[in-house]
Amino acid sequence: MSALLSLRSVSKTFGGLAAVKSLSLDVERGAIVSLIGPNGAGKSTVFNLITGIYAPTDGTISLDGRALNGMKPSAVAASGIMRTFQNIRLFAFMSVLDNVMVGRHVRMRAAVWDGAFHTPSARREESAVAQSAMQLLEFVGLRRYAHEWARNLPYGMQRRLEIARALAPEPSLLLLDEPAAGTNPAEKQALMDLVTSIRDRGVTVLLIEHDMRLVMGISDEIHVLDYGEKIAAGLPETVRRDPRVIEAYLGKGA
Amino acid sequence: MQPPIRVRFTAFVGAVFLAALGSAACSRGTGGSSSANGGPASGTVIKSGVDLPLSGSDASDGVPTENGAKLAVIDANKQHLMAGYTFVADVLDDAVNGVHSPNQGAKNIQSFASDGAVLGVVGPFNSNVAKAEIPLSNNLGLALISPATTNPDLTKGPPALQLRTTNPSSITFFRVCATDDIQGPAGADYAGKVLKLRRAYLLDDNETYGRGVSDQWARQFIADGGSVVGHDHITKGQQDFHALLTRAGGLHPDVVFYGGTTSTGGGLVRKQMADSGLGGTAYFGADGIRNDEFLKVAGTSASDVYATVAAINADKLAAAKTFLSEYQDQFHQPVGSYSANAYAATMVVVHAIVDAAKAAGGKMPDRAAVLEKLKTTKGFPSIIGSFSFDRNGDTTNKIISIYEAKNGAWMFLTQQNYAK
Amino acid sequence: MADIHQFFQQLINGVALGGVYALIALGYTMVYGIIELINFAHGDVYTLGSFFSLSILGLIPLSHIASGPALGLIALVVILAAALLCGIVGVLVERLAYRRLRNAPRLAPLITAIGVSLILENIMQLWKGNSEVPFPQFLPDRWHIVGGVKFDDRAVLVVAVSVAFMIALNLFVFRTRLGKAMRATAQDRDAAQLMGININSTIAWTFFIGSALAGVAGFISGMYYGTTFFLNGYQAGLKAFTAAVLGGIGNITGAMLGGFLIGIVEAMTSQYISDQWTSVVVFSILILILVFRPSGLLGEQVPEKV
Amino acid sequence: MLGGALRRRVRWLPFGLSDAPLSRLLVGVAVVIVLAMIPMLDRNSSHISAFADTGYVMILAFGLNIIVGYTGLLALGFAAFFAIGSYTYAFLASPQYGVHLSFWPMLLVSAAVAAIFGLLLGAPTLRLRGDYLAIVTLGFGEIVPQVFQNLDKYTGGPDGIAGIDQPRLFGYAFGFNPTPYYYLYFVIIVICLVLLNNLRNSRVGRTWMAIREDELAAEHMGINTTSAKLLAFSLGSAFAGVAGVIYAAKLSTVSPSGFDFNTSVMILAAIVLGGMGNLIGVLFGSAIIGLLNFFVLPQSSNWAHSLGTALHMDFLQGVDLNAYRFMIYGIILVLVMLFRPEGLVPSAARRAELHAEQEAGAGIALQEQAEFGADIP
Repeated sequence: MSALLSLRSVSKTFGGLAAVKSLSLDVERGAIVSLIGPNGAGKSTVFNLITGIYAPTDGTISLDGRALNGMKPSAVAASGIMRTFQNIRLFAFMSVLDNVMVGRHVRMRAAVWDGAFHTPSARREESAVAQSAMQLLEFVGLRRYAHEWARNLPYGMQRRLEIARALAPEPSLLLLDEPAAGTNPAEKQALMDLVTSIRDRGVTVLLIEHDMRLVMGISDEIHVLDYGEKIAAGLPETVRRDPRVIEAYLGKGA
Repeated sequence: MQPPIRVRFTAFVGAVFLAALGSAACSRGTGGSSSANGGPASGTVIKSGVDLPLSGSDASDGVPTENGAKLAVIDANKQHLMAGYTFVADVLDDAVNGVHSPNQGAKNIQSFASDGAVLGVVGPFNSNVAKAEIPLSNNLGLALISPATTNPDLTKGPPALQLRTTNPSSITFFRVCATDDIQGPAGADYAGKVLKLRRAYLLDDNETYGRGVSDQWARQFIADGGSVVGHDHITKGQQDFHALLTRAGGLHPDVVFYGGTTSTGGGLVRKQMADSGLGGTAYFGADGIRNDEFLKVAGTSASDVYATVAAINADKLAAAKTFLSEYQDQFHQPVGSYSANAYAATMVVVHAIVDAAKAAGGKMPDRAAVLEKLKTTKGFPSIIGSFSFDRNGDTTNKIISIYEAKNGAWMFLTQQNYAK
Repeated sequence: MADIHQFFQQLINGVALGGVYALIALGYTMVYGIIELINFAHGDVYTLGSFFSLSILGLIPLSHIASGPALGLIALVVILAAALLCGIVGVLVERLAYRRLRNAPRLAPLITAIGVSLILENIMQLWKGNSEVPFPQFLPDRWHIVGGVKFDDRAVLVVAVSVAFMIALNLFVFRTRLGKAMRATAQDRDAAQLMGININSTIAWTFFIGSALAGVAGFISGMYYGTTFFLNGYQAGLKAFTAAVLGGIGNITGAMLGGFLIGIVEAMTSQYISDQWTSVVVFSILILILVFRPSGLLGEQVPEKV
Repeated sequence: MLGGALRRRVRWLPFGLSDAPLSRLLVGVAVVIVLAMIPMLDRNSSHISAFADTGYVMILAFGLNIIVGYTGLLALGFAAFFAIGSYTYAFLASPQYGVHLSFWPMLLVSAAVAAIFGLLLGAPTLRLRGDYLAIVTLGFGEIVPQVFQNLDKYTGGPDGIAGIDQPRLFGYAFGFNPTPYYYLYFVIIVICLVLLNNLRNSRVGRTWMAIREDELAAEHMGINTTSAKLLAFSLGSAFAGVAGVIYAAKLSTVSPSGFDFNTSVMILAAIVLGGMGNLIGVLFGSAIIGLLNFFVLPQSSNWAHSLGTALHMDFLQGVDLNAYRFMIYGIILVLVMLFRPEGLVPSAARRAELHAEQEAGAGIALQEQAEFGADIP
């Protein structure tokens, strides 16, 4: 069985600076794969390449065998890849429920006149989407805040809302960009459980994370980037013991 | 559990609408405008609407004209033309941002029409405003008597017919001034035959009046043996004419004709001619620039400037002596080109109302009756001479006077009656 | 031959008009460079400059002064006074209307700026009325003919004054400490603050200088046209803004270049196309530049942060 | 019990009206009845005319609100689309070309023409940054009236087009009587309100607001932001087209000077004052601006003049508050942006309802926040 997402010798240079150098990477269906590395290693650039913010200078990116190169972010999302952002980007002055419903828009069909006249089909669609959104909020534990403004949620909940929003269109691949940043230990544990149960729903997860305990605890596979290059990959235990990884994180002579 | 705030909001919505309603109801009947009448109002009020440009650059045309109309109302009340009734001039400004506006004129006519006490309107001053107002006055059956609009298309031929959208056969627009098919040629004759000018460059503001009068002027100028070296339009609100006038300078005219008003650029053009090498070239215009605003804006450049006016010079008329002295006493400012015309126009309306009332047995007449009386005006004696309205609503009294700006003042040169 | 003369004659008209636009454009560009705000009220500060000049001239018994040098001195004093007053207005506007909104969503200060513009216009209307106000013509009317092309002292004055102030501004921005602080703040406000630069006073100075230049433009345009009008700043401001965009907004040299180019475009449109279409041509240039080359002629493309 | 009944929804109502609780429907119906009675209570037709003219401010504000309030695109030359709508009607229903099409279909035709121009302007420019877009639209707003002014052979130049046809309905001619126009505006505004409220709570409405809140995130949610923005732009312009037709018909004349920057500012002031993105707010804002513009200021000048006559104070005769109405708009724009950026009518109702449904002490720090995008009661 071929990998769900595969990057083949992907490079990205900004001016003369190589942010990602000839990176190849496979994410198997149903796995939790982590991308780690020190700050500035190019992890977020990889996400931006996958989601279409940047076009790769070289190489190919494909989902389920279909090339994503040159697609706009909205087209990438429509093809089944959803993401969260390192610095949370919610729709602040919209309700929690509306945020999740926007996530589902790719799969909705109602046009302007449907919306304006509340046609029966639009109404059915609307209530079905609202219902599934409520279920997702239940899933991430935010159901009771469904009608609150997104911006009024505390930080940890905003992280979870972003995840719920990304899950709304039932993506095949979910990209999580440092979901544990700024959360406390209890929240971290809950987050680990959440990510595992997302995988159990059949969504493949690609994760950027700094928190080693979390990464080691849930990943099926880990890829380590340093200066835009992959320096190690494999099972958590293998990566943990890799001398190049230790060097990259702790510096030479450590 | 009822959320209290919703109740408050509902109450708020209700309160605001009630307040709006209340204010509407309370202010009913206060739609009166600035008014002038001799002494305290007594008896029933009959209004003559006055629609003129009264602010900005156009005020120097509009205000003296307004004064003329107000004076007529004062005199009419003094003469007790109609027992039990008082005449009031209901004045509205049709200038927006200091320039006459057809839209505002149309709005003003609608507000006059909505006031049952308004039986006729004196105005407007500008032909393009009249063009917007005539279809309304035609539809509403409200008489419009202009002291100063000179474009012939407002009353004559197919273009005029087109303006009478509702009742093509009924005339509701009258005027007491001559028209540009006379004013233009009269000016051109003076420029060609008296001043011996040969090469004319034409500039107009592209409005009904400006375009019309410059075309009429040019036709006669060519007929008199002159030539037109160029004809351009300017844009309202424009400040910089250097480039345009430089181009005109390259055509070597010996006279620049400006068709338009001071408010659309007549003064600025004259002022900037000097900067573009046209300082020594004569400047010719029509009644749109024969005002004090032109002298103010053009400053030291206001010489070698000629302008026609489609009305008689009241200073020369014995019948206007009392008018002139009363005007001075009342307003302490010089009369304008059309002050006397406005006085006459207002008097025509007032007398039409009085005659219609007599016919109705002393009751307040309706607008249709006033209109009928106006249509049949014959040999009406006025301070600008006796006149009738022809079948188009034009005065039979067609006088053009010519002025020259010299040392910061307008000097009267000559006048002639073109009535056949 | 005549055609060539016409061309150069129009070039002079265009350069004179362009000098006014360039001076106004500098204020737009400096303010935009430092706080990314299109200071919509800037055009009205320019008109305010001509109104201030008018009032100051009214205090001077011009008819009693005959000699050339004395008149030149008066001109200089009036320019500086108008610049100072406009500068103060600019600083006040920034302090009262814009500072609170420095970190608000972008549209908020832009809407405020439109409001300030309307308020300034109406204050001028209250002050001098809503018709053309004549400007005293106290400089002698002297004509020069160079190679068949005629121009008078006022055209020389406009070009000389605008160029002189542009040179002064360049020296100021690139040679003085405050100029450096302004450039640093424009680059990165937070970093500049960390380096010990007082952001508030730097921004206030930017407004002061930009508005003072608009004041200078107000004076010279009053001298050049001989009249002024309370709504003049709206169109002139938009055209100067077009100039700033054409040159590359945020770029001081670009603003000057853009100003002269727009002035010349206007004059040439008037000569070779039609005077009626000058505004349409200028605003079409604005739209085309923004759509196809938002960085302008001299600006650099700045990618938006993701 | 009564509270419960009032909160119940009436299932059989069409057009999404059933989504609102009974209490709100009752308030709505009451307001509609009161407003519908105004022409019977106040028989001064110049007042009715002023109220009717407020209607076009409202329709324009609805349109601009889609663009600025919902989608967050600052359009400064909105009057251009108003002009395009007016002139479209003027060309096809006046002596200008001798064409006299019926008023009613022209409402849709002008809306479509304005929408097409919205698309033409929007397609190349909507990818521009916010303030650049503002300036491009401003430039467009300058160009359109100039073009109408300069193409005098076709448009009547600065004089515009006079003698525009007026609507007839089942043989009844509207003429220059303001009352039928009042009701026409009234009906159209009520329809707009219902449809816009539906739209706001639909997929399209949420898409617009998502773009306003965070365009990049919206893009990553699979939203084609370009086409959503184009839709907002052209739909908003279509409202201006509709307003233009009624405006031109009621006044029976159009001229370029009626569509300058000041008109755009008036509409912007209306939505800023009421609260951008909030339908009821926009309605209130445009009502206040419209009444100020057509009713209060003209009247107040008269009051000042009458007072001047009565007290023999000549300076009061010269007072013309109308000329200073843009001073008032300017002050409104500045004060609202500085002190109350959410506008006058934040939707307290919706928030109150939400709070009532939450258990006390839910652990959320509620801040008093500006409420863009609030709901209609």
